Amino acid sequence: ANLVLYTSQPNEDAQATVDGFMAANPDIKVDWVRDGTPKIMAKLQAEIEAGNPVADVLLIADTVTLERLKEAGKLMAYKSPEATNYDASLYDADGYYYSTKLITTGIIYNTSASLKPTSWKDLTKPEAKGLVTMPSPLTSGAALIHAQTLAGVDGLGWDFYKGLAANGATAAGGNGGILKAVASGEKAYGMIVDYMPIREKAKGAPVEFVFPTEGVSAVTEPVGILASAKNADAAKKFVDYVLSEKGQEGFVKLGYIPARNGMKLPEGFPARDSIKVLPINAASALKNTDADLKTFSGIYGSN
Amino acid sequence: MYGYVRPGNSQPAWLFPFIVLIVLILSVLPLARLAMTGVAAFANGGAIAVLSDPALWSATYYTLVTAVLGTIISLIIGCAFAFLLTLTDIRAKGVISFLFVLPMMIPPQVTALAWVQMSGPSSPLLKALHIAPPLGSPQPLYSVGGIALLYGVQHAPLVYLALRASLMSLPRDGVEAARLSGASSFRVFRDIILPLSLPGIIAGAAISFVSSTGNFGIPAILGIPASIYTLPTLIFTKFSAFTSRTFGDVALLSAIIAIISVAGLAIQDRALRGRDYRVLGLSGATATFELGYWKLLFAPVLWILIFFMLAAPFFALVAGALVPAYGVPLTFKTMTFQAFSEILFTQAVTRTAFVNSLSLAAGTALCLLMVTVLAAYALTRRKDLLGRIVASVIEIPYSLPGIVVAVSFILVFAAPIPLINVTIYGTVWIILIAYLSSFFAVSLKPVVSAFHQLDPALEEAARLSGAGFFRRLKDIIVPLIAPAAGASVILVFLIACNELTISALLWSAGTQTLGVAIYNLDDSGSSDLASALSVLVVLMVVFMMLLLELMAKRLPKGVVPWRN
Amino acid sequence: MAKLILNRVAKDFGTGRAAVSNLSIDVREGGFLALLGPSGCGKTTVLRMIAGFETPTDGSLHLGERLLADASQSLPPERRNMAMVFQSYALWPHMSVADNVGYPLKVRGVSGEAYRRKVGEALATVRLEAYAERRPADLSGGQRQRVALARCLVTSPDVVLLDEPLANLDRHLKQEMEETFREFHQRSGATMVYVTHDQSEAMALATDVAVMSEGQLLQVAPPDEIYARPEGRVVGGLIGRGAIVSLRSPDGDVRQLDWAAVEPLFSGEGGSASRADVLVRQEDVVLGGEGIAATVESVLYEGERYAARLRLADGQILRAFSRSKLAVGDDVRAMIRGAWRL
Amino acid sequence: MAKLILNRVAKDFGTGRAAVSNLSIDVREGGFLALLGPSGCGKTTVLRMIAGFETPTDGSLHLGERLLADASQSLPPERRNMAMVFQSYALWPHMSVADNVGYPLKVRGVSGEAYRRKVGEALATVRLEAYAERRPADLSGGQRQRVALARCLVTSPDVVLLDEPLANLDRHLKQEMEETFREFHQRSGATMVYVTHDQSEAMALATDVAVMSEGQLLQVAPPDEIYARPEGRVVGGLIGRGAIVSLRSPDGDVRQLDWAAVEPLFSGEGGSASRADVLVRQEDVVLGGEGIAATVESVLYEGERYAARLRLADGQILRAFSRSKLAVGDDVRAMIRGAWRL
Ligand SMILES: Nc1ncnc2c1ncn2[C@@H]1O[C@H](COP(=O)(O)OP(=O)(O)OP(=O)(O)O)[C@@H](O)[C@H]1O
Ligand SMILES: Nc1ncnc2c1ncn2[C@@H]1O[C@H](COP(=O)(O)OP(=O)(O)OP(=O)(O)O)[C@@H](O)[C@H]1O
Ligand SMILES: [Fe+3]
Ligand SMILES: [Mg+2]
Ligand SMILES: [Mg+2]
Repeated sequence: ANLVLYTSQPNEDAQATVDGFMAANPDIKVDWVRDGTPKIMAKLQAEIEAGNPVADVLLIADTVTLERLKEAGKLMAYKSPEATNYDASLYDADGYYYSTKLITTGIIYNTSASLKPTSWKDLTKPEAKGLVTMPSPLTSGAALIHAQTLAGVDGLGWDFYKGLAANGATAAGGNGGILKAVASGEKAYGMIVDYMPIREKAKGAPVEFVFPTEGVSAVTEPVGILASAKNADAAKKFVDYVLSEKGQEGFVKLGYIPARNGMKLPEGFPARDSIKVLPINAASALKNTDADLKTFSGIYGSN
Repeated sequence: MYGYVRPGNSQPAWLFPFIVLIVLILSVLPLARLAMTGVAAFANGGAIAVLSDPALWSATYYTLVTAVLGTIISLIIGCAFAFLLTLTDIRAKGVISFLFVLPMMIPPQVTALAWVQMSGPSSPLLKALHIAPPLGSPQPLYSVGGIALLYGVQHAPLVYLALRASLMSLPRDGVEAARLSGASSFRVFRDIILPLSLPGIIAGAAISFVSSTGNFGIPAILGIPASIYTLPTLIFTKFSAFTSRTFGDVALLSAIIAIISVAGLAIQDRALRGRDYRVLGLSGATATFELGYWKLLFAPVLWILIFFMLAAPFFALVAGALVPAYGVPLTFKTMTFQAFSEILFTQAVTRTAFVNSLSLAAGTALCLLMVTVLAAYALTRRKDLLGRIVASVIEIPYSLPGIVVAVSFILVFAAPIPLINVTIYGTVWIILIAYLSSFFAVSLKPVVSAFHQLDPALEEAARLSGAGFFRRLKDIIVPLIAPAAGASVILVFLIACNELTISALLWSAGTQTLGVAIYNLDDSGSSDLASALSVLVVLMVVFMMLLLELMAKRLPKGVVPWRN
Repeated sequence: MAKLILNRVAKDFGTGRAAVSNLSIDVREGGFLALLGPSGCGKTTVLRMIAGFETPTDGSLHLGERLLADASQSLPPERRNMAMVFQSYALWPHMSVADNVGYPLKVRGVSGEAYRRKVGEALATVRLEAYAERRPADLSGGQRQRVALARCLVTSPDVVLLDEPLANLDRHLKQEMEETFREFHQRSGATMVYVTHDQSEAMALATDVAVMSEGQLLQVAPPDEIYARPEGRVVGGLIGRGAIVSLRSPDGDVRQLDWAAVEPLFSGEGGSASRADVLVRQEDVVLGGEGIAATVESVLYEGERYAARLRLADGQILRAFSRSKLAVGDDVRAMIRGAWRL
Repeated sequence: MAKLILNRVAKDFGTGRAAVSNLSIDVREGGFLALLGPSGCGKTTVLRMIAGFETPTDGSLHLGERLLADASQSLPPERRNMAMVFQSYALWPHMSVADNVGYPLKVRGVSGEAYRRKVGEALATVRLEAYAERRPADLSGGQRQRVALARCLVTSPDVVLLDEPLANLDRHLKQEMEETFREFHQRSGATMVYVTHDQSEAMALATDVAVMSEGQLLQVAPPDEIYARPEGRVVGGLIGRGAIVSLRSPDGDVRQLDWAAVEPLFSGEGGSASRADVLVRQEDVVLGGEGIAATVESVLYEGERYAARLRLADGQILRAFSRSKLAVGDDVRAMIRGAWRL
């Protein structure tokens, strides 16, 4: 049977990744399904519940989600030889999942906006009153990680979110919506994952992306093999591929920051070491997820 | 003894059991499977915790309020169009009703976004009028009212189609008798036409209400920014967290939606009781009211509504497809057909999606037509409790968000089907079955209300002619309810063509649908491609509707809803 | 073909008043039964039970040996090989006149030349050849009724049910159609049940006349018998024209009374002290120089003759015909050729 | 109230044959016009034009000075203050019987006690008090027709249009209803136009009878006149019962022929060589020992008497009544009391 990949990468990116893998492994055919993380998870959960998970490999969202799967015993441990080229914080010590890239969350602003923000704190300034929007952690995995990350930073914390709320910021939907809101001028500033505004800016959209001085949060789109994988061998080859230099170059071409050490950055990004990635502990983030969601909802009034 | 039937039963003995079987497969099986999983998830407690969560109750409240308001709005718009277009001498009826059916083809998210833009600070329209709110002003559509308004706009065509079918069978002489009694046009309308078309109106209201309780796209875009969660959006968030309780939560939330829609149906049932307004003798020739000077008022109102419901979102789509990037102002210089050429000639998925969606939609519409006519026949002739239960069970899947339906079907079909040992999961068949389940209610409503208006003597005459069940179904009943059947087929086709959430979970390689393709493009930031594809879908539908128009002469009278 | 038997049939719609109760009639094989009765007495309901659209709440219906229906089971209409003209016509609005008429043939698999010929013939009998391609909605009331007739007679049904089939036709067509029925009846030997309000129709066509009232059967008899010897006030009043007067009971068991027998009763001389209802037919009242004194109370012109209502000295009413014009208030003398004690 | 004038009215539905053409009638103020004619001749169409549901394709309609409609404009029905009984009843299925009847009152703003009283009275006249709360669907055909009647008579319309309003009623009710119409007509003074197939109804009620055929008006005259002096074969055949025979033209300009004038014509002796249509009414044929020889061709029992069809030696047909039973094939002799040259 074909190798089945469930991914939340955008369509074209998923296609490119799969094409690259199949070129490197001509004997393996890949069927892939892509959707937003919540839907992929719903599908996967239902399959697991029905006793017949179809997927072999997951390439989705963030380490928190995979950590959850790992704890539920749904993942298979595999020690990839490529792991040596990765920062230890970017993969699971037991080999259950490996980060593949860094998707950071920074600030987007409309080029016609009066204020050019450089730090998170700028968003709480009076000039930005009512003009800030952000994805909701309830919809976007990246947004949840982002909130949990900033909440743990000294000087920001939940107080920062409270300040934003007091300044009229809204929390809405996913990242795509933020891009549209800011690009269309409905809002002036937003929190958003890096690649979207950078790509759109290249196409001419009136937006600018900023890596704030305090640092950015990052999700790492980890790859993992399901414990129930029917094509475990092919799945392992897939993991090796996305971690390999070739696989990582593919991500760079698509405009992502690669997770592997010693890679070039895609165009439009500042140098890798100028990007300060704020740390997050997957295990504790997982433990606190429910509480954090409640806190966030408490601030933004939703459930 | 052979050939005898129980008294009071004009239907073949197998008919009702057959309908029950279909309903078991399409509705009961997946729902029961979900409920089982839910119960298992709650086996070690937890239901209380969920039930005591205030979020649940505020979502229930918002679901109800938005659905009720939305239903009212869709009733107002849909009824206005149906009455004006079927009963009056307003000009350009054909064109208007043709256009009025189209908004259903524009995904709700697109309509919502278009409206947000139209009413927001960057609205070209408001800017031109110099009344655009300043950057950062609160968006008025991010509110209960906004959600309800969009529900209303989105579902008005459903009301229109359901009501039109029932207006087609108004008795002409009854209207004339009222006029001769001295009743003005308005009184005739209020005293005769309105009550006689009530079954159609109620059917439309029920479809609209049930669609609203299950809608995800609109509250997702308009509700979440204002922290207004409805049950479908709440369910959606539950799926993003993978916990052992997910299924329990989802089953519980789904149950609440089901209860709401069944309650809505019970109200409908009550409202319909004693309104078995069989039209006696001949009917069909519809009454025409002369509007006179009122035309000057009504015609512009209809066109303005069409503009906001169809033209504005459609132009937003076109504009979105022609700009090189989001937010770039559209001028002749910036305009590019890049997106269209990419979609048409490069993206392999386009063709697959068109083929899949068209065959799924056509398959669903036709299968449902057959089942629906049988079911409507069986259900209108059966007034007992069992009949009512079956009727409500049919409604439930449509009232649930697509994601729940999809999950239920995955639960049922992910493993090979026992006995025959075939896996349909991952094939188009599972999508087809899920569509059948979900749109059964849509297709049933107009047909049932048509049956309510049928003079029973017409069928009796056919029976006495010796026509057995299928024979009279084909020769007499179906042609007589053709307007409703046509409405039903077209409704289902249009909705299925554009469907997203069900297929989003059920598709796999090679079985993408148009909805999935558009959503995926949009979600990955290629909103230009998504818009281009949406524009193509709308054009395709227009094209098909034109084809239908050409064939209209060969179809039974009244089938094509934009023809009089 | 076989005997049509209604055995203690009842139908209650649950309105508190039974529409039909305890009705037993045998319609002999190939018989032609006319059902007469006031509006709302249950005639249509009886036809609908025979056709199978209503199941009796009690009793049973048989066609020969074959059970048609009882309270617990029922043969569906499409298997009864009957035909019916509905009071509301029940034409199919989506079919042309020709298709309406031809449908029962089509169902029976008749097609091609035979089909066209039969439809053509049926349309010709009702004089609607020219309207074959019209839709029912574009026809006049009488034309619709004729389409319903043609549809009913196009096949060879065992039982033909006619619910006031000629109510909307003019005298000429009515006569022609009566002729058609008679011919059809003779040719096909079908059992016919014919509901009508017009008793001259009933008399002219039927082999038996049944009179109903308030869901009950009052009398069944051949036309001449029921005319000559009606039982009870209702039948007496419904069949033929005349007046019912209350007189002293004639002596003995005679019912058919001649002038000699009647005169003393009117003058209050003969008979016993108890009173009896006596039916005096309109044609049996001869106006002339002698007889009972009466005043003309109202006169209706009928073309052929005048129909007069006469008031007797004791206030009772008689009805009479007159070839010559009468004026209201005229004093006349009436002789009674014959009368019938009810 | 005023004169109702139809002035060269025509209606063409575009079927190739005009439904009504070139029709002019004046119905005098408070008149009662009966419209007679074969099925499909355009009677309903005339009523519908008077009511305003169809606009004439040519000609004009006036009520007194007021233009009702011509080919280019039309007063809407609701402003004509007319009432109509539809051939199809046109009851509103969603209203109870009482609401159906009371609706025209409600529209005119009548309410409270007056409303209830009037509705009650109207229902009482048609004997449907007990059915006030039923739905039309649960009524028998005749009951529906009576509801339509009650609705028509409940207000005080200027013009009342009746389209075969008694077709589905039994003799008794019919008589009562005729009485009701007469009373209503006298009391209200409304102009009434009454379509019927039953000419005895027409004769009994109308002040004028109009006969139509194929969309054309053939004759308008008071009932006795049209009976006595019909113009042309169609009217002669439609009004009254009888036979039209073709005889040698009688000499001179006489039209009313007695036995002395008729006998030579039958024996082929008198008259000129050209031939004329002569109407011989059924009641004017006296069977007895002398007269023209004929054979009985068919006999219909009518209760009151037998109606016989006689064949003359030359093959022509006569119709006659007989109080005694005749057998087919009997040779009889017929004397003709009177005849009318058409
Ligand atoms: N809507 C219509 N379209 C076309 N032809 C029609 C329409 N209505 C009536 N006709 C035709 O016009 C002619 C006159 O019809 P109308 O209903 O006036 O007849 P009528 O005299 O009332 O007959 P009846 O006694 O049978 O009711 C008929 O030949 C009929 O077929
Ligand atoms: N569906 C029904 N529900 C309740 N009552 C009914 C129904 N159909 C008929 N009835 C009642 O049953 C009685 C008999 O009705 P039926 O139609 O048999 O009368 P009918 O003799 O045919 O009268 P008509 O000569 O007026 O047509 C009437 O009083 C009628 O009101
Ligand atoms: Fe994601
Ligand atoms: Mg009846
Ligand atoms: Mg007519």
